[in-house]
Parts: sequence; C-alpha cells; structure tokens
Amino acid sequence: MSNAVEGAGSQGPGPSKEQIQTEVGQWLDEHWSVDLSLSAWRTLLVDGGWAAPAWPTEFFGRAFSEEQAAAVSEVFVARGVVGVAQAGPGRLASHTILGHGNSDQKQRYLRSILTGEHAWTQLFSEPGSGSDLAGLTTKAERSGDVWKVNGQKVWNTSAHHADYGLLLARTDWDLPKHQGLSYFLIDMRQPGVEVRPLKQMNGHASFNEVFITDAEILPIDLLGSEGEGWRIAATTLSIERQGFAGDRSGGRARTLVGPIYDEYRDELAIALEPYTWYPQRAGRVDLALPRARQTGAIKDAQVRQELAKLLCMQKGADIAAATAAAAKRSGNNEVVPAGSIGKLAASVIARQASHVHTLASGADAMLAGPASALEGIIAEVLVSVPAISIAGGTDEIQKNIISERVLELPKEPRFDTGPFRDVPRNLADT
Amino acid sequence: MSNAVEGAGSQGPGPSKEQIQTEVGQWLDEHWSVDLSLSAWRTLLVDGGWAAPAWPTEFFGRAFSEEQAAAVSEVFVARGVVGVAQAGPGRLASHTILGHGNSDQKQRYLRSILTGEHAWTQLFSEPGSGSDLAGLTTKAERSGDVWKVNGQKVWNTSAHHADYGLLLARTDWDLPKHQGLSYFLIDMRQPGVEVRPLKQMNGHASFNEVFITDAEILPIDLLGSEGEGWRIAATTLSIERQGFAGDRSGGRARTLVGPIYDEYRDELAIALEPYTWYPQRAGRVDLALPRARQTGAIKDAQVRQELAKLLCMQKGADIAAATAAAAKRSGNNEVVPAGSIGKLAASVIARQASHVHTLASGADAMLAGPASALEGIIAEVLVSVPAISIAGGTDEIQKNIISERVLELPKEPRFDTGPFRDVPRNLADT
Amino acid sequence: MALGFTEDQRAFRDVVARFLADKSTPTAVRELMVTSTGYDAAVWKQLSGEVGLLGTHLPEAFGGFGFGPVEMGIIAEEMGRYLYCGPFFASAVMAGYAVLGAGSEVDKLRLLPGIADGSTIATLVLDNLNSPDQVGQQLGATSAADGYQLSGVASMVVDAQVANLMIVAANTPQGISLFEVDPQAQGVAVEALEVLDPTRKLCSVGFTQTPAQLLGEVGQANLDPLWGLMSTMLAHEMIGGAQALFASTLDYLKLRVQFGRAIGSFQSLKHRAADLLLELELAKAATHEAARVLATGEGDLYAPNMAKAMASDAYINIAKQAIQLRGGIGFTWEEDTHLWFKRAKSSEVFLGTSNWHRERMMQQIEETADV
Amino acid sequence: MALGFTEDQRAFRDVVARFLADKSTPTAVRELMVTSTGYDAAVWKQLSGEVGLLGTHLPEAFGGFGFGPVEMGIIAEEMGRYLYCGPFFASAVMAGYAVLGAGSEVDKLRLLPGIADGSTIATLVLDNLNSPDQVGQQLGATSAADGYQLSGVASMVVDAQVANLMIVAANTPQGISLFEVDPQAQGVAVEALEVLDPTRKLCSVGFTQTPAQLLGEVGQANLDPLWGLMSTMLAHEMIGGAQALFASTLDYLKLRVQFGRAIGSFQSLKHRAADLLLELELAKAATHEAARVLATGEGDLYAPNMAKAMASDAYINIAKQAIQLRGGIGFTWEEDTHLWFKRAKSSEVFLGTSNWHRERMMQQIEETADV
Repeated sequence: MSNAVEGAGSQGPGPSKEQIQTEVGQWLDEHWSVDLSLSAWRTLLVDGGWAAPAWPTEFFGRAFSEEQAAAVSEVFVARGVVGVAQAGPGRLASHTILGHGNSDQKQRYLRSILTGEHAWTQLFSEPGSGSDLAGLTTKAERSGDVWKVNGQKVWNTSAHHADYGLLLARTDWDLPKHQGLSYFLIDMRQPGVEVRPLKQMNGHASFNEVFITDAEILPIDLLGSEGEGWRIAATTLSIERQGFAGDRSGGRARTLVGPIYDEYRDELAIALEPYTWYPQRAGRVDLALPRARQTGAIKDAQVRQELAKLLCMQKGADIAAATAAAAKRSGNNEVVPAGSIGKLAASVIARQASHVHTLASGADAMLAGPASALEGIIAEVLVSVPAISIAGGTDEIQKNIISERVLELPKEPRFDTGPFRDVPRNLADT
Repeated sequence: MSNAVEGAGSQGPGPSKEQIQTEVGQWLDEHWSVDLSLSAWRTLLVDGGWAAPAWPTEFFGRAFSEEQAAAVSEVFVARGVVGVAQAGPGRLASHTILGHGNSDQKQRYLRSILTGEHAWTQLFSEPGSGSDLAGLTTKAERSGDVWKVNGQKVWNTSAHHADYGLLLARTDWDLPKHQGLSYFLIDMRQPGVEVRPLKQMNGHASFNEVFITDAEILPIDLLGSEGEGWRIAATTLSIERQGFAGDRSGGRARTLVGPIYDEYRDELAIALEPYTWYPQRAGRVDLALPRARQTGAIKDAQVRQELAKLLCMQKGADIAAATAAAAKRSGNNEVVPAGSIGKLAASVIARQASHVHTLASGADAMLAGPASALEGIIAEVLVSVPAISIAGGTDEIQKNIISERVLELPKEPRFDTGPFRDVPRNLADT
Repeated sequence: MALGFTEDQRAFRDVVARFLADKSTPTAVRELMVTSTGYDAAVWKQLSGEVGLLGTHLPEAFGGFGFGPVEMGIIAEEMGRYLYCGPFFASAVMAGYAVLGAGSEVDKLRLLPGIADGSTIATLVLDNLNSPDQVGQQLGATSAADGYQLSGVASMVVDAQVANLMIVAANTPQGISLFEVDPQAQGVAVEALEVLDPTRKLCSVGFTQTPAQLLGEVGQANLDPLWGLMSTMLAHEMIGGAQALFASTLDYLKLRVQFGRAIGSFQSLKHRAADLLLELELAKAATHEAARVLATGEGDLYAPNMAKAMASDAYINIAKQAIQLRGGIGFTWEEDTHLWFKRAKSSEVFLGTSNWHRERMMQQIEETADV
Repeated sequence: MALGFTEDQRAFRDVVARFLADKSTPTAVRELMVTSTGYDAAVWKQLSGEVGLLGTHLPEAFGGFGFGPVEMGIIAEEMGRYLYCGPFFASAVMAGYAVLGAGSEVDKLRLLPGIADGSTIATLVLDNLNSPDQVGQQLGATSAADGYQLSGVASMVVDAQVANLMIVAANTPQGISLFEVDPQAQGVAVEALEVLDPTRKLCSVGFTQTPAQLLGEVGQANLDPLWGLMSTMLAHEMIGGAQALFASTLDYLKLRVQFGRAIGSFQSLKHRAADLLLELELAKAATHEAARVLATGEGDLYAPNMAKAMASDAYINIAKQAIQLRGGIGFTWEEDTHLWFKRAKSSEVFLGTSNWHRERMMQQIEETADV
C-alpha cells in the first residue's frame, strides 16, 4: 500500500539537490541555534517551510519529492539540527489527517503535531477485537450536537501523554462489520476518557488501556465520511507497518551539546521508552554467540547445533530481506512479498534465540534483574520473546495472509459477513 | 463402538470353562488330524459347532460369551489345532454379515468364510474419497432385476484373491452424503470387475485398485436396507480398527509338522503378504539403538539426543497405552481415550525413528536392497514411514477427532450437508 | 506395582488438590510472590499439621507416613498445578530426600521429624543446579577440632531465605559429603536474589569457616539417586503446571470469539491443541512411570531423566502456546498465564536441561550395555 | 556482486529450465531410472553441445565458458527441479571442480576440455561421502616406477558405471592426493549398487594395484574448498527439487476436494504451507548466498555449510509434507512425488548431514574467533 502523503508530495521536478541544500543551509545559518527552546525552534521550522518539505505547500510543506526531502534531511543530519516531532503516534496522526482530513482539520491539527505541542495516540484495538480488529464494538452515537462515545480500547502506546487520539468506532450496527466503522479525532483531555497503564508479563508497561465513557466528539472531528473508518484505518496501519525511525538526527543528538539537545533527548527518551525491550523481544541474536562463549556452553555439542540453526535462520532472513529490497528497488517483482514472511521469520528466530540463551545459561536462567546475566538482558529476552509472535498481527494472521495472498490458497470460510448486529462475538462485547 | 457380533454372542452363563474344555478336548480327540486337508478339517469344525463358538447357534456357533470362546481357543492353541480362516478381510465380512445380514445372507455366505472356501475384500475407499469416505461416488442403480454398479475403488487389500467384496456405493444422490449410501455384497468373479495391483513408493503392492464397470448385483445381495450403507460400514470399520491377529495358533503353527500345517502356512503367508513392510512403516524403533551402536553413530552427541528423544516418546507411548488398557480393564474411565492419540503417537515416533536411522547411517542411507544396511531393512524404513501418518486415517483426521471428541473444541464448519448432488467434489468424481 | 493409580491414591490426590485449590489461588500466588519470604506461614502449618503432607515420603520411624515416590509425586503434581508458593520442594523434597539418603540413623532421628511436622524448614545447598557432576566446585569442607568447617558460595539456593536448617553438599578430600548447617551459625551469608520466576525464591548462600556437622560418612554422598528423586518430583510439578495451563487454554479457545466464531474452531488451533495433548500425555506417562520405578526399584534406571526431559519440554511448549493462543491478553501481567510460564521457564533449567537429562539417559543405557 | 540475479542470469536460467522441462519430464526420469546407465546419451550430447552447460564453470583456457558458482548453481538448481538423471553432478561438478582445484596447468589442459565438451564423463572417487576429514581411510596410493599405484575400495561412487575418467582421492605418506585413473586400467572393479534414490546411480569402485597418475602435487589435495563447492551445488539441486515439490503440492491443495471444499482451504494445511514457504525462502536465500560467497570470495567462509544444512532440512520437510498432504495417493508409485522424496532423502546424507554441516560451521566460527 502506498503512502498517501508521499504520493501527495511527489509533484514535478522542482529544485535540484544542490539548490535545495544551498537554500536550506543558508536558512539554517540564519535561524538555527542550540540555545532555542525546542518549541521555539520548531515554530521557526514550520514557519520557514522546512519542517516537512514533502508535504503540500498549503500545509507547511514544499511538495518536495522523496529525493528532494532527503536532501533536506541530509543537511539537518550533517549539521546536527533537530527536526520536527517525529517519533511515536504523532506521525500516524499527521499522515492520516494529511491523507484523509478536510482543510479545516489539517489547519487545526497538523501544525501542533510538527511543533510537538500536541501528542497523539492510536485508539484502534480492543480487548474483544485483537486479530479481528474490524470486529470492534466501541460505539459512537449521534446525540444532539455531538457524537457520544462508549467503549474500551487497549494497546494504546503513549496514551498517557496524548492530547488527542485517532479513534476507530462503530457508528452503524446494521451494516457488515467493515462498513459500520467511522474514524474520529478525539480530545483525550476530557472527563469521559480514562487512561490506565497496562503492565506486561515482562514488567514493562509500554501500553495503556483507555476507558471511554460518554466521551464527546464534535461533528467537525469525524475524519472522512461516516462509515469510511476502515478504509482510513488502512492508511494508519500501513504507515505503522513502515515502522518509525525515532531519532532522525542520525544518532548525533545523543552526544551534541546545547540546551536544545537536552530538551530533545528528554523528548526522545519519553517517546522511545515503550520500546526499550523490543530488542529483547526479538531474541538478541547478536548476543547468542558471545553469551555461549562467556558461559562455556559453546563447547556443548547441543548448544553448537542450536546456535548454528539460529545463525542460519538469521542469515537466511537477512539475505532474503535484502534481496527482496534490492529487487524492489530495481523494479523486479519476481521475489516473494517480504512483509509477512519477514515477520514470521522474526518470530521463529526470536524463539530459537530464546532457546539458545536458555541453554547457554543453564540454571543461571532462573535469575533476573541487574545482577543477573548481561545486566538482566538475558532474563528480559526470556520473558519478552513471547510477544513477538503476537504484536502487530499474530503469527496465525501472518500465515493466513501468506497462504491466501502469496500462495493463493482458498480463503477461510467466513461467519461475519452479515449485519454486525448478528455476528457472534465475545460476551463482554454484546 | 461395540462389536455387533460379540454383543450377539454374550447370552447367559452356559457351561463353565472346565466343561467347555473337556468337551472340545474330547471332540478334538475324535476329529483332529494333521493329515486332513485344510478345507476338510474346517468343514468338520463348522459342522461340529466349534468353528466360531461365539456366534449364534443358528449360524454355526454356540452363543458363547467372550470368556467361553476364549476357553475354546486356549485348547486349540495348546494342541496346535488349526482354526477357521480368520486372517484378512474375511473377518470383516463375517462380522458385518452376522450383524446386519438377513437369514438368507447368513446362510449363503458365512459358512464358506469359516471354511476358507471364499475370500473377501473391502471396497470402500475411492481415489476421490480418502479422508472423506462418505463422499464416495461409486454408483449403484436399479436396472430391471439387478443393481448396476459403476465406479472405482482403491486400497483394496487382497482384492486379487477375493471371491466377494463388501461394497459401499451411492444409491441416492439427492440425500445428504451419509444417507445416500447402500451396502452390497458383490461377486468379484464377474466381467465388470477388474482388479489391478497398486504399487507403492516402497516397491510393495499391498493393495489393489478395483475398476467396476456395469457390474451386476442381485437385489438379495443388498445388505440391510437401501440408504443404510454408512451405518453398516461403521460396523466394518470398527472391526477393522480392532486389527486382526493373523495367526491364531499362538505362533505354534510356524513349527508344527504335518500336511495341514503346510497348507495353513501357505494360506497365512498369502494373507500376511501385504503386511510384511508394516514394521518398517512403524520405524523399527527396536533397531535404532543397535544400529547406532553398529555404525558408531552412538558416539555422536546429536545422534544420542535424537535417539534419546525417540526412546522417550516410545516409552511414554507404551506406558500411556498400557495405563489406558489397565484402566479400561478396571472400569476406570478417567484416562484419555487412547485410540487416536496412540495412532498420532505412532506417526511421531515412526518419523523420529526414520530420522535417527538416517543419522545413524549417514551416507550409507543412500543404499537399498539386500546388500544394504540390515539386509535392506533400514532403506525400507526410510521409504515406508511416510505411510504411517496416512493409512487408516491421516494424522490430520486424528487431530480433528482428538480436538473435537477428546478436547471438545468446536467442529469445523461443514460444506457438505446438503443433497450430495450439490456438494462440491473432485472433477473426476462428477 | 500396577500401572495407573489406586483408588486410595486418587482419593489422596483429591484431598491435596482441594486443599491447594482453596489455599493456592492465583490471587494468593500473586500476593505471596511479592513477599520476601515467598510463603504463607499459616498455610504451611496446615500443610504440615492438618493435611500432613510434608512427611508423606518419610518412614514412620522418623515422623513420616511411610509412603513412597508415587504419593510424593501426587503432591508435587498438584502443587505444580496450583503453583503453590512455599518451601515444600526445598524442605520436604530436596532436604528431606537428602537426609533420608545420606544420613545415619541418628541424623535421621534428629532431623527428619522436624521436616515432617513442618517445624523445620530445611533447604538443600548445592553449589551447582545443572548437574550432580559439577557439585562441589564452589563449596569445600575441612575437618576442624569439633567437626567440619565450610567455605565457599552456592550461587542459587531454593528458599534459603526461610530455612532454619541447611543441608549442604560440599567437597572434602574424601569426596562430596553432606553437612548439616545452622543458618544462624557464624559465617553464613544469605542474600535474596532477583528471580525470573517469583514463585520460586532463590538466594545466594555463602559460608566462611562455618561450623558444620557431617551427615553419614565422609565422602559417601552419592548425589545421583538424590538427583533422580528431585528430578522426578520436579517433573511431577511440571506436568501439574502443564495440565493447569492446558486446561485454561482450552477454556479460552472455547470462549474467545474472533471473526464471528470461537477461535477454538479454527483448525490450525485445534490441531495444535491435539499436538500439545499428545506431548502432555506422553510426558505424564513417563513421569508417573519414573515415580513407579523409584517406588519399586523395577524398570529403567534412567526413568527420572526421561521424566524430567519430557515434562520440561511439554511444559515449556504448552506455556508458550498458552500465551500465543491468548494473543495480546496472554502477554499482560493481569492475566495469570505468565505465572505458570515463568515457572515452566525456571523448571526448564532447574536440575539440568532436557538435553542434559537425555545425555545422562544415553550414558546409562551405554553403561548398562557395556556390562 | 549485487544480491539477486542479473537479467542475464535470469535469462540463462530460463534456457536451462526450458531445456530440462522438455528433456527431463517425469516420464523420462522414470524410464532412465530403471536403466543401468541411468542417463540418456542423446540428451547428454545436447547438454554439452547445443546448450553447452558442462563447461559453464571452467575457464575458457580449458574449454569452458568462464562463469562462476552462481551460474553453475543455476544449472544445479534447475536440474534438481526437473530431477535430471545423468552424470552432470559427478562429471562437471565433482570431477570438474576437483581437477580445477588440484590439477596443474598441464593436468587441466589434458582433462578439462573433455569434461567441458561432454566427451569425457568423469567422476570423483571418494572413499567417504560423510566428511572430507574421513576421506583416505579406505584408499591408498603408493609410488611406483612409472607413477603411482592405487589400492582399496570406495564403497559409493556417483555414476561410476558410465565414467570414462576417474579422479580419485587417496592417501599417501604425504597426505591426501588426487589421481587420474582410467576405469579400463588394470585392477579397477566397478560394481553397480542398489540405491534408495534410483535417479542417482552409485557404484562401489575397487582398485588393486591400479596405475594412477598424480594430479598437481603430492599431498596437496585440500578437500575442504572442494567439499564447499560440491555442497553448494548440491544445495542448489536441493532447493530446486524443493521448489518443484512445493509448487506441485500447492496445486494439489487447490485442486483436491474433500468434505465439499478444496483441502487447501483447511487452515491447518494453509498454515503448514506458510511454514514450508518460510523454510524454503530462507534456504533459497542461504543457498544463493553461498554461490555468491564462492564467486566473490567475500562473506562467510561457512556459507556452503549453511546452504547445505538449510537446503537439506527444507527439502526433506517439504518432501515429507508433499506425500502427507496427498494422502494415500502420495504414497503410490504412480504418483511422481516419491521420485523427489527419494532424491531429498539421498541428498540429505550425501556430502554430510545437516548436523555435520552445522558443526563444521561452528568450528569455522570458533577458529576465526581464535585468531
């Protein structure tokens, strides 16, 4: 699925890379200072038109192509200049609004996303609809001049910092499930919205639950038309699948000196906090061999076999992904679609890595915390890996996708195509 | 499912074990001779009422209970007396006819099954209906005074020796699939029936294909009523699942001396021929450790692990089966039903055994035939094991049974409940 | 001894299960696992007094009930099922069997009645939990004027934080010996450790010239049979836990609806459940067999190794699937699945990995063959 | 060298595939596999002449085309896909690479042009097919007046029944050396063996004081790189076969109806297909990577080991499922699946099992680390 925003920005040839870099360089000479506050600097950036050069000219951008925008980023990175607020769900919000919002909505929301003034969260999943996202049951009903919303959301990253939410809710129960959903922009700072942290089995609380009770949304905050929710959500999900780079400073922000960097590092730390355990969730393949050497388990023939299997799978997956990417760049589509297969590979690899770490540690794997192996990293791997085959679409869903879309095997029979009102669902959702 | 025949025979207490054994002993003293021909001896047996003492008195039996019949067998085994023809599909035929036939059918068929004069085969499976047996498409249509049959059957053990067949055919295409089947006794020695051996990937030809073209069956050879076929087939299948003991002489027939034993051994050899590779199909777990010692692979840490896993599984399965059997004997039904689980275990064990044999042999596993490892047994294991998870109900079917009947998970949605005429099926079957 | 359980044994299991179902609820487990002692003293008292489980395996002469590994296995299995938090495994199983195996009559008379009635909470101090062959490398004993002195560190000791008796395996010039140590004695340092599985507390235990009393004869501690008994009991604990998780997961599959159908109607999940049942049933059979072998002395010497390897693999596979089949919910702290998952994970490496047990099994098969 | 294949390479693959699709049909395979020679001389002639594949990997100076392991891998992959029966692997791959690696310039000029144009059918005689470390235990060479004399037996030699040139690895006091032997020479005994996979013929080859000519320098035969090349080509053959079976199995799943639906609509079979695709894709990636590493000299030394281990596991898993998913039909002789199954099975143990290759890989990782 192509990115709605990048599509919008790719118009005409415009200035050359050199022209762009000269212009932005001069502008930075005049405006950039490490002594500015983050918000003051980003306001300058937005007003100067350099905040999001790939965006349309009407909305803070310059309608630059991907290459042209990259030329701008290059200069920013080279000079260690802090960019706009990019990390976390704000990016999902800006791209979705840019793709599907009306002018009023773009005017009201986009600027504060770029400056970082307002933070966002995504309100899609529910306890009763995980793999079956379109089966969600949060209700939005017109009541006089407003939409009244009731329901419960879950897996909401950064919801406790959010000012606004991207809300998917059911507005029509008589249509088939995908057709009865609408997409709203909801004010999180209202009494009907309660955010509670959701602790995971590994002790982290990267997500929240959000309880919505008679929360209100103005009609002007319906994104797109009523019933268009699923189509718009697809945009948000496709951007989410691209992942996000977090720090766009090329890593330099970590070491640069100046007040704005301090502020930026704080912002980044908050934005990245939910993801600190993600490398452990992936199994820390990088540590498998060193750890086996450290404990001496490398001398065990079983461990060698399991480690070799792990390294083989990792190598195969790396090459397969790189080959697919290279083929995509060169316009050759012979290669098997990489997304779901890569995700499935990541699950298998993480589980094998966890197995190897277990074998390499032996009884030491009973310990946890900073005093345990590799300052607790091994223990965190062991209790985090179960998440990788669930988050972002379970392995089962990936296998459905692979078998149906890649291998073209027949679809599962469906039991949820009639009016949503009549579709069997979880007791709690009725 | 209880055995229709044994149920029929279990009436009243009757004579004691001692009385029975005295009586049969005396009778044997008078009649048994190793110089008789097999058919002469079995005719005596049938006429004397000792051929099938558990059968009803009207049909060659004495209505003995299971224990009483066992008392008779005990004497036969002790004296090395040859019993009635028991091996192979004849047993399926006699038990099914006894359970569901009318008096005329019992009179016409049962005697020659006991004497061994007539051999039988089972004509159930078809190329287009394997796992889905009830989806068979062999047609039987009334045409004047006879049923005309057309279709193709497969996996018919001993069909090339058979005089008669147990035929399941569709007589009504407008009923749901299980209801449109009827059960026939068909004369195999007629022009419309062609039997061809079916060679397997391991080189054996244990089964046949049977091509039926305008074969004729008299109305008196419809077993039960029209449309009762599936119900009656269940009896045949339940007897088949009990397995058959082959040689009922307790192994003594192999060594005893006399003309009747020579004839008996020939009969047995023919009956057992299709099954010579069955131990290899099960993986020859018994040879895994000796073979690993023979090749020296026992010193390889990987082989030791895989071998240990194999022995663990085998031990677990043995104990589980023995525990289930003990519990069944003592009337304790707490234990998980053993059938499908045991069959599934056999598949897993055979595959692991094949893996161990492969590892233990290394490159020598490329060879086959009498000059290869263990006189070709290892090679036969490697190309026979794939059958164990297919024959007698695939692993997939066993898992359906376990998950639905044992674990009580919901059933698969069905697409074949309407009139059979409208059920999607294989191109060749339409 | 016949296969399967007698009626008495089944009734005994019911008693144990009812007690634990009442006392060791997930709520109780969650409360206890964050305490420093890790157990409920009142429940411990009932366990020893009213229900009388702690001396099940000990001869009546030493205050026990004179039952064998089968009955002890029943307790361990139910404790695993209900995730019992408390020093049963450390005191009754580990220390109890250690004293029973190595102690002199006098030692047993002195130590076992307390273990049996619960007034003593003992633990077994091993300086290696991977293999009996590696025990004794970190802990040494030297003979002193009035007995022995211990020095060294055991990096992981189960439930040492509540022990008032330590049975310590240490090396001597004559070989590995078992010693009795008072945790209050000079030079004993007990330090609680952060653990992956908070339902099984671990401490490091250090000794510095700590006075110790020899049990039995010096250098005569044979850890192999003890390891077999402990592994067999651990295997029971594991199949108990595996059964609990399997049952709760089946319930979830029947209840949870996605795409308009119970997820338990999806064939891939049904078949996975069947695969897990098979693995569980084989592991259960092997585990009960190990108890029977230990009780009767008849059967394969390596039955405990089989049991530990199979129970361990089955438990961890079921635990992984218990989370996976629940989706995101299964990864939350609120859901109870992770409590069993972590017990599965810690049990997987406690007293030797599956690989180690399989290797041990093959060694024993080959030794037997060489004779 | 970039990832993926160039347009030229893809076009080359098409040529090879079209040729084999035409010549190596299942019908042809079934006919050839029951002959004593095991190949079709006319096809062999076209293969060398018209299509010119046999010298793909040999330098132009020796009558070849000067391409590398990537192109050779393409041929091997397609041959595996179409189950080509003939001495390509023995002559071009095994003997060809052996001479290329160990022979002197003179040796190469004498031997390679014949291999390249197909007039020579060569084979490599190894007295052990499990590991290069075990080669030389059954075959020995002693120097004689006019060269060397060979004695001993190689129990399995690929396609020796049709070879008119043997390259023999034998032990000498200076170490393993390669020799050139005329199969017609004195003391050579070639005996056809009954094989599990009739598409790959094997013979035992015995030598009794057979005259032999040394290739290159005595004791300088380094079998490791040769083994890596052969393993990489075998891995290609295997992923080719695996792809053929996977594709035909998918077709079957879409076509076969049971219970009123295509069996490919059953979720457990769909998920199994997805699992197999994943395994296949990773094995393919690793196999193509091994060819690239050999072609460029850049990358992991143990890439061939990875390739053989992964291709082998993927092929045998797919082959097992190709039978299972076809049910009883898949077990019949008439159905073609078993032809590939048997090739998978023989490839699994040819040139080292997966376990051996993984162990070799770890040895190389550890050796590198020690430097």
